[in-house]
Amino acid sequence: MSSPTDATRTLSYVEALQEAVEQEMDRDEKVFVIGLNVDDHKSIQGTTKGLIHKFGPDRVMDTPLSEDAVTGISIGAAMAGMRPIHVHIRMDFLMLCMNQLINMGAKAHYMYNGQLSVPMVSRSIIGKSWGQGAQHSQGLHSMFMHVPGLKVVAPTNAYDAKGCMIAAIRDNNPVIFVEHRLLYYTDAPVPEAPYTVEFGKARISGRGSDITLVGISYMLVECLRARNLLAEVGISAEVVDPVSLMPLDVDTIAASANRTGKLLVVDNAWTAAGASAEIVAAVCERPVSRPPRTKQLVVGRMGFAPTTCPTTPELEKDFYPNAATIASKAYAMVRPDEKAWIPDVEPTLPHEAAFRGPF
Amino acid sequence: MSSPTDATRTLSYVEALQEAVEQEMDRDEKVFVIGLNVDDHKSIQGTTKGLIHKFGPDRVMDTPLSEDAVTGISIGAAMAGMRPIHVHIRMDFLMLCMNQLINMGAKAHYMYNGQLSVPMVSRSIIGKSWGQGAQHSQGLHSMFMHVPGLKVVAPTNAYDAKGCMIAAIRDNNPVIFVEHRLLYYTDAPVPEAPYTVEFGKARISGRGSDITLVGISYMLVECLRARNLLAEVGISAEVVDPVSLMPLDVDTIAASANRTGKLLVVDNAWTAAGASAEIVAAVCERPVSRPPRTKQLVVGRMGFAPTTCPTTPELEKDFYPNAATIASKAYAMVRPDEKAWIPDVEPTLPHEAAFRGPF
Amino acid sequence: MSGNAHDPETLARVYRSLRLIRRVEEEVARIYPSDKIKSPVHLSIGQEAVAVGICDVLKPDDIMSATYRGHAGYLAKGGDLKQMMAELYGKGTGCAGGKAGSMHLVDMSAGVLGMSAVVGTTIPIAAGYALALKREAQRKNTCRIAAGFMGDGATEEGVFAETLNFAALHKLPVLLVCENNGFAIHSPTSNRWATKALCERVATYGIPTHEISDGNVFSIREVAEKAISEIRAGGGPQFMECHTYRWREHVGPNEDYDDGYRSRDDFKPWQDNDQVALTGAMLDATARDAIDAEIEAEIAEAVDFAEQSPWPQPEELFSHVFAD
Amino acid sequence: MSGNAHDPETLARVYRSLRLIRRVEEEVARIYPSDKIKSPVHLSIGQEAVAVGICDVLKPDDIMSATYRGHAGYLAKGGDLKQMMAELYGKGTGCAGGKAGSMHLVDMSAGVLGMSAVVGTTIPIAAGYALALKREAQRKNTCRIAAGFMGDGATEEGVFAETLNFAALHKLPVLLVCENNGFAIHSPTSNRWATKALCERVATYGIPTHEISDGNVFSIREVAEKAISEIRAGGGPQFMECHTYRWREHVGPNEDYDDGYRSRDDFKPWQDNDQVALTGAMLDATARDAIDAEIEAEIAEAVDFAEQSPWPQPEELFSHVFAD
Ligand SMILES: Cc1ncc(C[n+]2csc(CCOP(=O)(O)OP(=O)(O)O)c2C)c(N)n1
Ligand SMILES: Cc1ncc(C[n+]2csc(CCOP(=O)(O)OP(=O)(O)O)c2C)c(N)n1
Ligand SMILES: [Mg+2]
Ligand SMILES: [Mg+2]
Repeated sequence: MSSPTDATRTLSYVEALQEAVEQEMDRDEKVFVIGLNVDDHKSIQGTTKGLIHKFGPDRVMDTPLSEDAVTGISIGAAMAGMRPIHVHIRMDFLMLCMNQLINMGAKAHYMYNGQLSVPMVSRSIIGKSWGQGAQHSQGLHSMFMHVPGLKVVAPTNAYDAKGCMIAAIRDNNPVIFVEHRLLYYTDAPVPEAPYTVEFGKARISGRGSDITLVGISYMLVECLRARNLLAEVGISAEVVDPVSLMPLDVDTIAASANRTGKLLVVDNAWTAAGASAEIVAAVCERPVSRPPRTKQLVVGRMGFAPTTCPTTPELEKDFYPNAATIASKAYAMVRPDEKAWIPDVEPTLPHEAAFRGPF
Repeated sequence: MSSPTDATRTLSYVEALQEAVEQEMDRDEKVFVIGLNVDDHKSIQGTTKGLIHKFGPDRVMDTPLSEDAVTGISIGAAMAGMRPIHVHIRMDFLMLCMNQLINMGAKAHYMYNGQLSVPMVSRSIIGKSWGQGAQHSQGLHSMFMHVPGLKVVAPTNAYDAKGCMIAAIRDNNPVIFVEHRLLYYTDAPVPEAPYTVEFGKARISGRGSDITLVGISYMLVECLRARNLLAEVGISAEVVDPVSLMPLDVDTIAASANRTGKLLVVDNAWTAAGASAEIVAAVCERPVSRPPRTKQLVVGRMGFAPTTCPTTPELEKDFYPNAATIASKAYAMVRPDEKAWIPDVEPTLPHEAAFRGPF
Repeated sequence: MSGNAHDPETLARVYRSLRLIRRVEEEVARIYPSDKIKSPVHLSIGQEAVAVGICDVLKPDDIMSATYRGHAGYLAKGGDLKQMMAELYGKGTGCAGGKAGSMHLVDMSAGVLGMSAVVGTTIPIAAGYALALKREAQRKNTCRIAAGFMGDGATEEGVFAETLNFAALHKLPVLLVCENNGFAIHSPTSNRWATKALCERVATYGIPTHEISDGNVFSIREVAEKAISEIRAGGGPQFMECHTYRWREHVGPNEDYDDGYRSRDDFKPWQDNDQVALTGAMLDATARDAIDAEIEAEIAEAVDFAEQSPWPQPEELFSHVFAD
Repeated sequence: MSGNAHDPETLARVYRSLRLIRRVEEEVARIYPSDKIKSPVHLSIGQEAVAVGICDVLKPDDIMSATYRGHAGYLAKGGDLKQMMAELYGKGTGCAGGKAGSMHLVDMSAGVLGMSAVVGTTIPIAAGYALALKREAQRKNTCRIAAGFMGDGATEEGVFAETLNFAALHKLPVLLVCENNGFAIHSPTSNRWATKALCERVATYGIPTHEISDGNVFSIREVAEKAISEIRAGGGPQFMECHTYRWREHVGPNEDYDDGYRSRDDFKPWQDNDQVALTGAMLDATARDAIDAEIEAEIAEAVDFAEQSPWPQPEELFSHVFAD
């Protein structure tokens, strides 16, 4: 069930996540939340709000700063049939528990030939702006896409956030759940009753015919803005939201790209050996028709600048793709013979500007 | 200096690595080797042979099993001007020190705006066969290609092993040095005098005109074998060895692919968001000429099966690409209208068969 | 040694377990040069007493996890021998269908949680399983426990310290066992440990610790018995450091006393302290011979099973990547 | 309190350092609502005594590393104030050209090794730097040392245990300092520590430890002085656990006593023990006023410098990705 039509209320991404977890904890006593500060008054920006009061400390566990062990403990508990949701307030911190995620979580079911499985969720939040900088801003989802046995989802709106979270909790495999903080305060109609969003199905977020834009995580928002800018100059962009990165719905993306003849993938991450490389390569290597098309598919990628993320806003603004730079690149791909065009817009969205410090 | 012509002797890959390190330790007292068992009688398959006797325990340091701290300690020592070579007997173990490599090693120079640098080498060995299995066989180089600030090299022969190792030691950045164990006992002419092999320059390992095969790490060997098989059926394959993956010489690969019209990248790793995705995407997104070519570039990727590595040879043999499967895939790309062809050859090379247990 | 440890049934059971492990591994070593076992084998020959002393006290539905040096633990906990042998052969009838080899043995029907080839990995996993067992115990009135085995080298990994803290903080029903054989591959603890005060360190987490130096299977068993009953009663984790000695090379079937990193003299006292022989000597010869004969038959049957079993089907490569 | 600690020069210097940090951070807090400092700021207000007591004993060419809560350490070690303020403002004249912000301060000319926003990361880095200093000392006849600061939360990370073992094993000239403020964000140590026996645990590595509970800058300084001279003499690492209290919220400029996770009553004894005030009171008023005035001028100049400084040039985004 994945149609947003029956929703009569609007929730923020934060509320949607919170509701998904609360409903699943109600449904299944095996589900529990674990992570540093999941039980405090800030409740991970509200995403774990109220859970400690309703379910108590056995099911909403604060932890020491021990990402590696807590991941292993979550895996062990999952092997015993529990369903941990392990929360990391920055995706960067997953680097501390790569051994457990990659060498054990991803592999246990296979290595033990099905005798064990690891139904767990690793929630990982991506930071941006306000000086998040080198170590609080990374989108490292491609590392997890690389390794068989892990699923990776990156919902871009509140509806998918709830549906993907419920699906992730019910999934019998480790799921890396990618949450961009700038999406937290975006709203969408979200049904109250529990529902799942199926992994491996991309969404067409906006129809178009001249170019396909694939936006990963927060970059979906920028792609949709770019689509509006492009419309002003008579270019019709189709925007695709992969929703889940592993499994990846190459069919939908490739079909769109084959229709438009142009594919631009914009990731909230570096491009080198990243999700954007995967999508471009996967589309390009598909035999579309035989004999091969006579027209070359034009492809491109955008993502973080090939640098570490600087903290100062003056440099940070060029570190990320935005609607204007995306539109500009799309324009060049669609109209290669015309001179470059850069739309003149504020790079900052209202909810982005609302993201002030301290954090 | 990167031409193998002046070599009058033949060394194995193991000997070449050993010689590179010994010569650099002679040249620069800041260079030291650190890692578990680097000083024992097995001397990391001979690659650290004799170093403990010549340089003593201060420069050839055995360590506790503490990959994360030892990486941080190496980074700290490097910041202070030393040049550590940190040895990991399996690349899989790098997952234990990702935090230090990704969040500190890769970023320090940038984050501190040049005030510090991290001249270190992380040697990581990839295992294959004899039941290496899930946790002793992974080629995880793509994770490191993804993150700016790291260099990644994967030499495929003894000549490049020596030259790349010396270049890595002299490099002022962290270098992930990828060594496939099945290459260890391959020989090549290797000059005695120290020399460097420049990063970011691919090699054409065999000329050809019908298809470009890019072989990463050990897969270069299989690509060269596939080239011979293809020659028997009248297909001329060009084989490219990227040597260094970051920086990556896209120019050479793209030029070759544009010449042959077909590009097949074979990695000693999974393909999803991997080095093979990067190479295919990088080539495809290059504007070759304008107006665009009329012929579609045909691209493909091969790598590990999208599974965890099983230990039993019966399943393991299908986990890896080999000369026959590569030749077969290349054949299908070059002659899409003919029926499938699988050359009938032993999948095992002599030096591979020689790789017996215990390990 | 408690009198209890020597009751005839226990004695016979302990001997049987020690002897089975010893003989299975000797058989593995014998077969190894034939290249039928294409798997790195880390033999426990000489170290059997640790796994046996502890697993003898565990109940069938308790959980045990260990390392790539896991044959002893697997067998001591009651893991299926035929499936183990087939696994070493890489056959489809192996405990993991040939996917695991010697280093990742598993048999959940006997409570053998998977082993791991990355040092230290299973330590938090055992604790995590114990977390689930603690929750289970809140609903039942018995508590299953998890025993997590590790080498001395594993205690140097940060995850060991992290796990101790977490397990003690949450009073998890887990027994952590360090099999201290003095080496990580060829590196002696003196190259790796600042001090030998491992038990003192663990005790600072409020975890009861037990250092057992004599290698005696009944000493180990006696300590384990008390520790396990306390853990089961909700007392939280305990820790055992059992000194022992690896008789063969780190990996592979052979001895390596001529490699220079240790000497046959170091081995001598451990050889004299051979628990298989000493425990066997406590039995009367007839009883012992009967057990020995049974074991030989069992092993022969397992080897035969492994030899006769089919290879896994090629499509098995793609099974169990994801759980449904 | 040693008499030595109270000699007039030391007293003035220590007060100056305490007061500078306090006032700089108060100024940061004052400026913060203007959004000119777009960087997460983790203030050390109330914790100054730890950094000051220790750094006052360090020599200029000794090395100090710390965490994202690093303003105090940076200034105590002699890091440039103007460059720090410009860095917080994201200006090109900042200590890292605007790339580091508040969380990754660095000033190698003052021996301030970079800070890190990932908890625990700098612990082994300080030890690694110390490894290089140990080698250097083999050639010179003095030994520089490295001091590595961390929070109480950082001691829960496995890398802390790993580093202790390595540092003790190799007798590295490193002083590890835990600023125990009782919280990791809002999580109290009681939620995270199985026991409070941190110093006992560290001592099991053979590392001399010192727990200082009174928060007094001279107590800290006195212990540090002895520890550092022993480390310099080749005695190997030492460890200090300094109890302290964070007066403001975890990150940001405000107080948060109404958030429910701690109370103003908890704060009271620490407020009464304010080291800036108490140390200031030991000085005569004229001397103190002179220092205060100097500090105000210095801060005003630094803020002005930050305000007036240009933004980094756009091409700086691409500089220093790789070292030449
Ligand atoms: C994390 C990790 N680092 C290194 C290795 C390589 N390795 C395999 S076995 C071993 C020795 C471990 O020693 P110990 O824990 O004492 O166990 P033992 O082999 O003595 O039973 C090492 C270092 C590994 N498997 N995993
Ligand atoms: C490895 C890691 N995990 C989690 C975080 C999130 N985090 C930021 S500050 C902090 C608190 C750390 O507490 P402590 O070490 O006591 O330092 P304090 O902030 O009290 O100075 C946490 C958990 C982080 N930055 N790094
Ligand atoms: Mg050992
Ligand atoms: Mg704290």
